[in-house]
Amino acid sequence: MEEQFPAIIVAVPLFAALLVTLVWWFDNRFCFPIAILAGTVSLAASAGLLLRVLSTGVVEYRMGGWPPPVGIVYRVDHLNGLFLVVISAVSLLNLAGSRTIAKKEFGEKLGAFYALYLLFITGLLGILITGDAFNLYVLLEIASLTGYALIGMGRRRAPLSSLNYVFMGTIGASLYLLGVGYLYLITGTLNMADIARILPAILPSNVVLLAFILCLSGLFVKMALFPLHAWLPNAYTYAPSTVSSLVAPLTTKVMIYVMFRVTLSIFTVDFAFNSIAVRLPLLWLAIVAIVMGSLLALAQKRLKKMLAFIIVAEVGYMVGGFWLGNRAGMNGAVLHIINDAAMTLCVFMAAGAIVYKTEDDRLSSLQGMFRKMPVSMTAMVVGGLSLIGVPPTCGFFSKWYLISGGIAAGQFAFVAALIFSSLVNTVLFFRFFEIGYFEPFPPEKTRHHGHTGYLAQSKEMAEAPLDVLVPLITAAVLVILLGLFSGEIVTRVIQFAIPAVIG
Amino acid sequence: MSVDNLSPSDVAALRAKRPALPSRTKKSISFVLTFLICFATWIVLSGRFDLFHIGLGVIACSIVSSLSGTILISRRGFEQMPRQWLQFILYIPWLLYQILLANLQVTYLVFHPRMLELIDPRIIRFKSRLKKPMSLFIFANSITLTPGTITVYVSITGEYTVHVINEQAGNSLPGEMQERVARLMGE
Amino acid sequence: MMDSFFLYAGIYLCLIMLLSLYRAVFGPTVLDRMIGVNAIGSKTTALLILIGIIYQRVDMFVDIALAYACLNFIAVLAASRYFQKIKGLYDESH
Amino acid sequence: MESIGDLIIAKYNYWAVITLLLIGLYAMIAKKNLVKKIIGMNIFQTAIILFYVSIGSKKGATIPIILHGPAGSSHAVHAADYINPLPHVLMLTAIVVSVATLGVALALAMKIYSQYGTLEEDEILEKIMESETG
Amino acid sequence: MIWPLDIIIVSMVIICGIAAISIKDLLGAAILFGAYSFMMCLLWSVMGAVDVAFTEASVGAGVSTVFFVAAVFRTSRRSKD
Amino acid sequence: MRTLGLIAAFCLGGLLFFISFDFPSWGDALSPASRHVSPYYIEHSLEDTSVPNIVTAVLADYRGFDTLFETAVIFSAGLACFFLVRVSERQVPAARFYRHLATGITFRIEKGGRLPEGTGEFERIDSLWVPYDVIIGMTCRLVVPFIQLFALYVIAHGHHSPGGGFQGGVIFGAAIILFAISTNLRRTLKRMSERSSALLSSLGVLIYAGTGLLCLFMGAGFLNYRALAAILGVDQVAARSDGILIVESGVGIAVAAVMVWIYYNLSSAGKQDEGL
Amino acid sequence: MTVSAVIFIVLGLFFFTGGSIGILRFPDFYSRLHPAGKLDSMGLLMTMAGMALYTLRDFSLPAIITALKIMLIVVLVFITSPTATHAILDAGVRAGLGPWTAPEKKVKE
Repeated sequence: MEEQFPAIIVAVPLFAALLVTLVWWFDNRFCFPIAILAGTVSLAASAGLLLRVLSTGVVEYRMGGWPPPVGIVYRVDHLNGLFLVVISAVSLLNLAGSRTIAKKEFGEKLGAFYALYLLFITGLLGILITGDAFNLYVLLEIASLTGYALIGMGRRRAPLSSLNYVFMGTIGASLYLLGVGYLYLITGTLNMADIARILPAILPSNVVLLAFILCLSGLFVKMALFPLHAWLPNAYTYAPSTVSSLVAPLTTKVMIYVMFRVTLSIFTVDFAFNSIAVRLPLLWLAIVAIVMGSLLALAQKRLKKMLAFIIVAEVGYMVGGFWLGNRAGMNGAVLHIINDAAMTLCVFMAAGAIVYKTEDDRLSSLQGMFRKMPVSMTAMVVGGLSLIGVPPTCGFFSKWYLISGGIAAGQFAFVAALIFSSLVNTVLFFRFFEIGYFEPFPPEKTRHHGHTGYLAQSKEMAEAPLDVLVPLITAAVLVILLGLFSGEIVTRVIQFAIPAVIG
Repeated sequence: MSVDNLSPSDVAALRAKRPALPSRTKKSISFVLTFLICFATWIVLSGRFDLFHIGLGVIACSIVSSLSGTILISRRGFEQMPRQWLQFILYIPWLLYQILLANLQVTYLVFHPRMLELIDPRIIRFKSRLKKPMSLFIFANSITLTPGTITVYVSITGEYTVHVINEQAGNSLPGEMQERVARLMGE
Repeated sequence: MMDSFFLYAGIYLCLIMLLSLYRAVFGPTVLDRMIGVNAIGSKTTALLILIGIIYQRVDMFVDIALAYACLNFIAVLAASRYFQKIKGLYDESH
Repeated sequence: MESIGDLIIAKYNYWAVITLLLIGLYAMIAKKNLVKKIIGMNIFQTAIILFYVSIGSKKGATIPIILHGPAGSSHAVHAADYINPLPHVLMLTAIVVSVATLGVALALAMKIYSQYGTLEEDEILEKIMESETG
Repeated sequence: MIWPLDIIIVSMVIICGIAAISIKDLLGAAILFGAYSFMMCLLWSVMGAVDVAFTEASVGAGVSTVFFVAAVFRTSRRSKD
Repeated sequence: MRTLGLIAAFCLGGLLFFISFDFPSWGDALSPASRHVSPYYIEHSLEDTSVPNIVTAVLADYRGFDTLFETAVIFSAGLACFFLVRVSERQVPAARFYRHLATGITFRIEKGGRLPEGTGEFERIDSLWVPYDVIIGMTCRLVVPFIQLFALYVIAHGHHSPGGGFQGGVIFGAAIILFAISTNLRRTLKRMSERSSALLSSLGVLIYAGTGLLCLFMGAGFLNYRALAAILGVDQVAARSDGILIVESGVGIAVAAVMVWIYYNLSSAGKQDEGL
Repeated sequence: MTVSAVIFIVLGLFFFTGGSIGILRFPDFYSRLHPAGKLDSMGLLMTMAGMALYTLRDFSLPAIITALKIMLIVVLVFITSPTATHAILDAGVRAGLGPWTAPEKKVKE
């Protein structure tokens, strides 16, 4: 059975999604257990796969039994083995916490929600695991399509933002597809390893350069790097809370992984870092993204929108760390993907819990929130500290790697941008903590524009239900644990994930 | 338009024409007939006569007949069918001849340099004596295919609204064609 | 010889399609566009078979043409249904 | 020495791809109506499909369906006789994806219409501004 | 591939595409988009991609135009550009 | 912003244009694309799978995994449309129109009034009612079964001629949509309810994924149809051919059901009582 | 047989030409439907018959089946084309488009 793990990781959530759709028309109650079961199986299979990769090296799985250039092949190495575990764990955690909130948000369409959720996970896990450039596109589309639907169910501006996301997402995916087409034109194959084998022989070639540009710009649209980020903030802000805590930690991270994969495994390190002069421009793009993301986050008045702009800045961290082109920077980028997934999950889940109770996410309406929802706010504090980069949390360690990488590469602008962004995050979160902890309760009836829910007026403790809180606490603990064990992760796994060429 | 609404007596007449056969028999007869028609079509489409493909054909035809057997054949009077089909085959050559005439006339109009003087489009209305929906349908489509006339609307009671390209094209309606259609459908 | 005949027939058919396309693109009302597109559809059916003959694989192309003949009028029916439900033409002049 | 005519014949398909790409992008960026944007998105996707199919075409080859049935498989099949089937397969998938995206985009447009009563982007933004300030 | 046919059809595809996005009536745009996919179908059969042509024929003629018309029916026909 | 986007788009176009001179020319039989992998498909598909249509062989077998997700994409589109636009039935309907069958009198029943459903004397009519059109109705009655048969033919003969599950499924769906256009949505819903279209769409993908999982449990890899030989009692090449047929029929079912489902939701704006 | 095929196809192309020019020349959309509805289906019949004959030049079972399929297309078109014509015309009437009438005085002026 162990040989079949790569197939099981993807096939089980897909199968469960179909099963949920079948069962849901007869009974609503089975959806959640099936989804949890599928998530658990998939997590277990990814963990097993990672262990296997750690002991034996790269695992290859042939779909339909056809050898690589002819058929589709799944290829798991240290990089995506690690990400598989992280992504499936994050999605499972969020799934576990979604039960009550989803029931409130989707009501009768609960089954459809879980089916779309599982399909989304299927798509992301497939993107991580596949070794075929076109298969990646199909899986990308399945993840995006379900993402559009999930985001579009939110309130107010959600449909419009989702439609904008559809347009931008389609442009991004199509540009990626066009890039793959250029590669196919020049090499005649779609298998990533095969392309990487053929490419050095035909370099230098304008077609390859253009393919590189197209693929990367498509992925930049998808990952919302700064000038192309327009779709992200609104989409994440207005999405339902269970959805934003699913989409926000995962989509951009997976896209950054795809950038890693495309650059390292298709275009080869030598081409991307040495032959063409894209390293520095992309680094500067990342720096601009960090600065602008932070500045824009500063201007926001809503909690979720602020978090969304922080994500825009974080994308800059990872892209910049990658294009530093040295080992420390790349370590930091990979580690930051994992850490960022964990801490964005933490803050968005906490925000979801808060919004679930107060139905308002204006920063100004969070007065006295620490006394009303102590657990959620504590989790929020942990996540916030991690986003700032305070030592025991995981955010500190990846930032440390990134900064040391920046210093080693002599890119002090990048270092400065990182520090600036950390400062801005400090300001943001301490403003938030101040509102939540120190500001007195609003006197009744004087809050302007305020939502007059029953909770807003009472001073009682009103925490979110237990099945929301337990995953939330787990996520917060995970943020700290990842920080404590980050050295382990780097030396055991990430070291091997980065090609030896990079010094 | 006035033809939109049916008068009560028309509806009563329509209701009186409910099928005489019990519905189950009707269903099975239409299943079998649809199956036969479908299977003949399948053989033309498929062009493969090994057992596997014939088997597939049987499955496909059963699916189609069970899904939409009642769509294709839902009128009463199965016993008239063979005669009608024979009549229909006899009707086709005449129709083709009319179509050819129509085309020559329209082509003449199209290429005529002073075409605008020759045409005088107008909409005419008349009531036909045909009753069955099938004969109404055949008559309407025949009108469309024959010289200078296009059916605009047919009400279920047999009132035709026809667009004619010039006056003499409208003069021939309902005329011979209606008789032929009536003979064809046994009315 | 026959090949070039069919090729020229195909080109001629394409040119005729261009005429219908004029009506489809510049037709003053939507209905004129529908006429144009409908006419293009029937020519497409013929052209598909012609291409099949040029490739000398008619048996493969005939299925596409058949699908075309079946489905060509669905769009027209849907559009006319639109007019039956919502009466009135939209004035395109502004 | 290639003449310009030969060059055009050899490359015009790729130029058509570029034209269609630009038409699609133009519609998606410059048009304000959401349905127009959706049409532009579809044109954009078809342009890429056209690109792939152009890669696959081969001079003097026939369509990728082997001429003789399974019984006559004794005679060898030459790769040069048949058009490259792989881009066709990929593009079938891409067409399916574009239909799926079309469906979802239209559903979203419909939801937006029921919310704001218009499909023009600037009018929608105006309404949003009104509702947020007032 | 038959390039003389191909070049005419390609130009018609481009004409259809431009027309489909520049018509002010959304129903007309939907119908012209149908014509656009007719042309695409032809183009693909000219290039020998029969399966793609078949798919485009069934999708373009059968389904996507109907979806457009249905969506326009449920929303509005008005378009400012 | 808009002009900036346009400038970027045209820069992209120019770049693409200039790079196109480096391409191998159109239809070149010696371009890399047609020399590396594709000859394998052309030369071996017949002996590997006994399917003459190479596209079908590659689609459903060599790259069957892509096709599984293509079907999943379609399925999720159907689900997404449902998720986005479907309005709950429990909402009290606005004014409805009924016609008394015997007299032809049309009633308008206001919101909250008692609805004469189930008496058999009344027929619900659309608020934008159009009279029964004999010509369109008869044509559709004649043509719909034929189109359905043709769709099944396309699915079944995907091995030998162009076509296959997706095309056949779309045509089948179009036939049902045609029926809905020619009559009305409620009559179509009686023949194929929303629930059955949802169930069928997920069942179709389930057939595909289930075949894959069956192969996995039989000991071969995911979607390796060779494992089906033991179940079907045929040799391995024929098992691949049969596996392709099974998978294609799954795709056909899924696609047809999803197309109908999307049409239901789009044409009725999610209310599923009055359509186009 | 080839000669008759060629004659049929040429005739069909002639009708198609007539249809297209008619669509361009006629004054209003009601009268445009006359060439569109009739000449196109006739042109299709002719070309299809020609091509079916051409397919039949090597007389074998697959060729007969193919020719039958081609004629099946014609049958389908002869059912659906008048319906489509009628549907468009009906749409026009419901949309309230007035039919064009001959402006006899204007022509004389």
